[in-house]
Amino acid sequence: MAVTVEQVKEINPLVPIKAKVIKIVQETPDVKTFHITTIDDKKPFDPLPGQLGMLSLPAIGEAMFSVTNKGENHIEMAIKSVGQLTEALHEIEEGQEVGIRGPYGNGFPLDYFKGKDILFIGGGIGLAPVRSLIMECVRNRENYGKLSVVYGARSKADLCFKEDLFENWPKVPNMDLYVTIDREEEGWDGHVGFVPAYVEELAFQPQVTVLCGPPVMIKFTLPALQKMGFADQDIITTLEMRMKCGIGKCGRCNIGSCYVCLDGPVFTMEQLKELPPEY
Amino acid sequence: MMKIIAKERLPEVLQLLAKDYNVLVPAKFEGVSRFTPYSADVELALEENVLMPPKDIFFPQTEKMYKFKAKDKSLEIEELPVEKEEQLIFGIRSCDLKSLECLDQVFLTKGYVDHFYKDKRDRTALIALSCLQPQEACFCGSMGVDPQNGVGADIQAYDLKDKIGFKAISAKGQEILEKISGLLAEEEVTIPTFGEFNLKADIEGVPEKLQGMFDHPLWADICRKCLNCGACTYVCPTCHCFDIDSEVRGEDGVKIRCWDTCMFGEYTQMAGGHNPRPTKKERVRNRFMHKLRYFPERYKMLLCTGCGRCVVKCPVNLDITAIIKKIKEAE
Amino acid sequence: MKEITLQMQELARELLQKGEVNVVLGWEKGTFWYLSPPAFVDKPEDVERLVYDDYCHHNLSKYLMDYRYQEGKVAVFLKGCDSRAFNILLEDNQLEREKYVLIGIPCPGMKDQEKAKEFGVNGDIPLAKKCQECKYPNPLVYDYFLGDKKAADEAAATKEAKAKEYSDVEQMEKMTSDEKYDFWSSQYERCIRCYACRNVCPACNCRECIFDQSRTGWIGKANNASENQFFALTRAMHVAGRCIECGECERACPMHIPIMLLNKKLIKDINELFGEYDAGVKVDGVLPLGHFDKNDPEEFM
Amino acid sequence: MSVKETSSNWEPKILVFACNWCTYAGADLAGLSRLQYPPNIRILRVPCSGRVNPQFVLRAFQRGVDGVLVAGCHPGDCHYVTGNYFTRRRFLLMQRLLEYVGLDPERFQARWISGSEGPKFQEVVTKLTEDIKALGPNRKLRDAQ
Repeated sequence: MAVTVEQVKEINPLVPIKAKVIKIVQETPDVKTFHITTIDDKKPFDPLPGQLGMLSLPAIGEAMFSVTNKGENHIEMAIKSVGQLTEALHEIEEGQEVGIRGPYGNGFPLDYFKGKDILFIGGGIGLAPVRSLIMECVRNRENYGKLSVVYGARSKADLCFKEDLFENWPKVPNMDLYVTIDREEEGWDGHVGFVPAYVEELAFQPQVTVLCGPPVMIKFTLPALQKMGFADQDIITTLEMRMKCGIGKCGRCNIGSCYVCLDGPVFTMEQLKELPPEY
Repeated sequence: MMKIIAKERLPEVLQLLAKDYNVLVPAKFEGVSRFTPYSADVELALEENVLMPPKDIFFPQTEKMYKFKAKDKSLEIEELPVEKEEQLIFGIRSCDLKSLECLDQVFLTKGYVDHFYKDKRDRTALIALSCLQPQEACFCGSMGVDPQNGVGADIQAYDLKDKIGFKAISAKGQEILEKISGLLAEEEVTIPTFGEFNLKADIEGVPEKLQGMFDHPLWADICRKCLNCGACTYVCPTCHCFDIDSEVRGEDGVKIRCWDTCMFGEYTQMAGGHNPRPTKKERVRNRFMHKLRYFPERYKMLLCTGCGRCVVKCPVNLDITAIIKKIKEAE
Repeated sequence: MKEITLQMQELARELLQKGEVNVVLGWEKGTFWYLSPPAFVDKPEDVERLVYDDYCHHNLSKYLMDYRYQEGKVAVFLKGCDSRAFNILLEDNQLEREKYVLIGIPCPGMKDQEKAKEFGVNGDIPLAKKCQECKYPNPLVYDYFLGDKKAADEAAATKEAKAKEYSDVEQMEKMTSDEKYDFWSSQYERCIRCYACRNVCPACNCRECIFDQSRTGWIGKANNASENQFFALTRAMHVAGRCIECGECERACPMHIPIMLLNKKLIKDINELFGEYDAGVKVDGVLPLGHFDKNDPEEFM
Repeated sequence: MSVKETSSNWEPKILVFACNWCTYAGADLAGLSRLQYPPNIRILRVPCSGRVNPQFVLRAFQRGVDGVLVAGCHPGDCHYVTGNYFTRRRFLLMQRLLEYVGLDPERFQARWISGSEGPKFQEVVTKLTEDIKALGPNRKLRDAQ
């Protein structure tokens, strides 16, 4: 039995449980996906799409990552090497024991998506949180309308989740994939260009959209979406802040009176407009 | 009628309570007063509130959370034994009781209970002490605190100049009072009138007004003298931000949590280098916004009790009452 | 000092009106009568906030680092110790001299704020300890000088001729090593590591302090006497030879830790070992620990 | 480094910061010449005695070392021409500061030991070890763990 959200709240929420990394997938030169189970091969917790988990190598540190997918008995986290802990994580091998606690945050509002067409927009590692929702939609295909994914990275090598992009998802019914890279390169016959421009070029009908990527991508994609008539409550994104406790106590991940770890990380554009622009 | 004892006989009461509790009393050492375990040679400092707020009794500056052992691929995580000792704070003031209300909101509500805090809170009894007169930086009256009647104590003690009066508030307080009743006389008393506050702050409408002041030029002005040190937040009874860090020696390690402060740049610095609050303007703004707007929005109360510690201890006199005034006057 | 206050306001108004500077750094009255915190005046009509009285302790030179990358000039009032701080910042290549309009003012010594609080407004309040020991009350670098230069020079000459005051350090040196250790441990046990001492210090001007680089692991976040003393001793060594004795660290410390008692020990030893030296008096690129003499005392043979 | 000791079997731990060009070679020579010196010495090779920061020394004491020796080339012989002159100033000062905060002065030493001074290396570290053995374990500046 996986630990449910309610059970997690009863145990000391700041103490991680022991878990182990059972599989490591090299996604790009600096992104790896880690498959994590408990010591007795169970799912450490059962996250909603978009929820977060606090992963630690206790001697080095602890950091919050979005859960990119869950399986029957494991969860997955795609992690880019950017700092001390993530560099150390990239050094570990399968079988490594780690600390984990969670799930944290609100996750995507699944009910809101039911029966609707959804446009997913991701840039670089920004596809990681979005993927958890895409996988949910793929698993329960009948609950959702048409799925469109626009995803871009700097180069072909930098595209995350290549297996999904080029093998798994193309087979999913009523799902369109638009993959782009920033610059022309040998062996690439797909689209070339930045995500915001590609989105504009594809001229989507207004629908629910989930976007996540580097700030510069968000900055230029938002006006494009608004021009196409997307409503603020239909533009959904996930935010990133430095976090320590994950349970809305330690203070640092606030945006105004919201704590990203607890009230986020998923926000609609409508909600973000109410918050101070400090993220 | 009130149970009373002559002030000079107060140690007898504390002595008796010390049999059942770890009694913490206000005491001063080298110019710094704080709650200190009671013993016969501790000199009580009852004239004014302690400099170091009682928050560290519930939320220590450094606290061990759990132990771990990491060797090659293996990891062991071990929770630490919980202390069982009952403790009792004598002499907590109304403003600091108010701060515990704020901390309770943070650590005990919104879906998660902080076990470390709750454990200590549950085994600590509180004897509040009324204030005789305001210190020069006190402004608790402006923050809705009654300096002579605290909220949330088990017993309210009254400073009657030469005597101390006791009134039980909670059932636990009643129990404690019975333990010491042999030392107390019963007497009709009048509670001395409390003097005028030297410092005031008109908080009326400030949280609402701040909703529209995120981009106000005021922040760029008031932040200029701030040194971005942590003095204000560390002496604040309500500031509760913390960091989690490990202490590692070889294979063994301890996870600790320790006070942190929104005044330090590193506080919000992300691994990739981005910092949402990169300069002192954003940090100063966040501190005051948190106290006066964000916290009221989230928990329906101010995150300032008017204790005046930051006014006294800020090395550059960045005075929250002056800032409240500036907010009120801002266009 | 009233006279100087008026001159300060006058000059500040003139500099702002002519657009020679964007902002003037001075002091203004604070919450209590014994506080005169830093003031930043950017409009001519605001100059009347500026004061010069017995409580203008704050060393304004450190704030100039905030203006390093901003357009335009900044005017700043400097007492003797503030000017030494400015020189140290020049020495450390933190500031460009031309960017700042320095307005020197003679300093009669600032009064002890703690004593002021204790004795009240009518009390006989002594000068702060660092001011009693001060040898350079007059600014050593300035573009303008306010007040009576001749009188100020005479007053300064007698102070400068005085022997340095180390009785507190000497007393400490006489203790046994266990006594010393107990003394310092008990002082640093109460350090809360708010870093006010560092942030206020003009000699602490590193772009990024090692104590802020948590990933290098030099200092843990845990607060205990050992880590606190590690911080204190590292900082003391780091400012050795550059401490200009403004005493701001000690004044800023909310926990009453006698930080200057460490700094003065180093100043005393530098003077004894490497010859007479007062930091920030001259800008000549010769800092005691950034420099050597082949004939330095030799104790390591 | 965790140092656990009981009073009966206690042996001091002594850290030697040895400059690569002189003292390290001197220690090497002592070894090659089969000059015995106490096993309490841990040598940490540094490019120059001038590389040794005050915080290196403090950290050593924090983590349980009982004595520290900084050793480099004789004045005038520095591989980097002047590094050890800076060392000399820095540690003359630091030695006094450590004494001032209560550390026993014998516990922190600096010495000039050249590459040809194997016997001197032996003599210095032997004497240092004896001095520190006489003083007993250092508890000052130690962190709790």
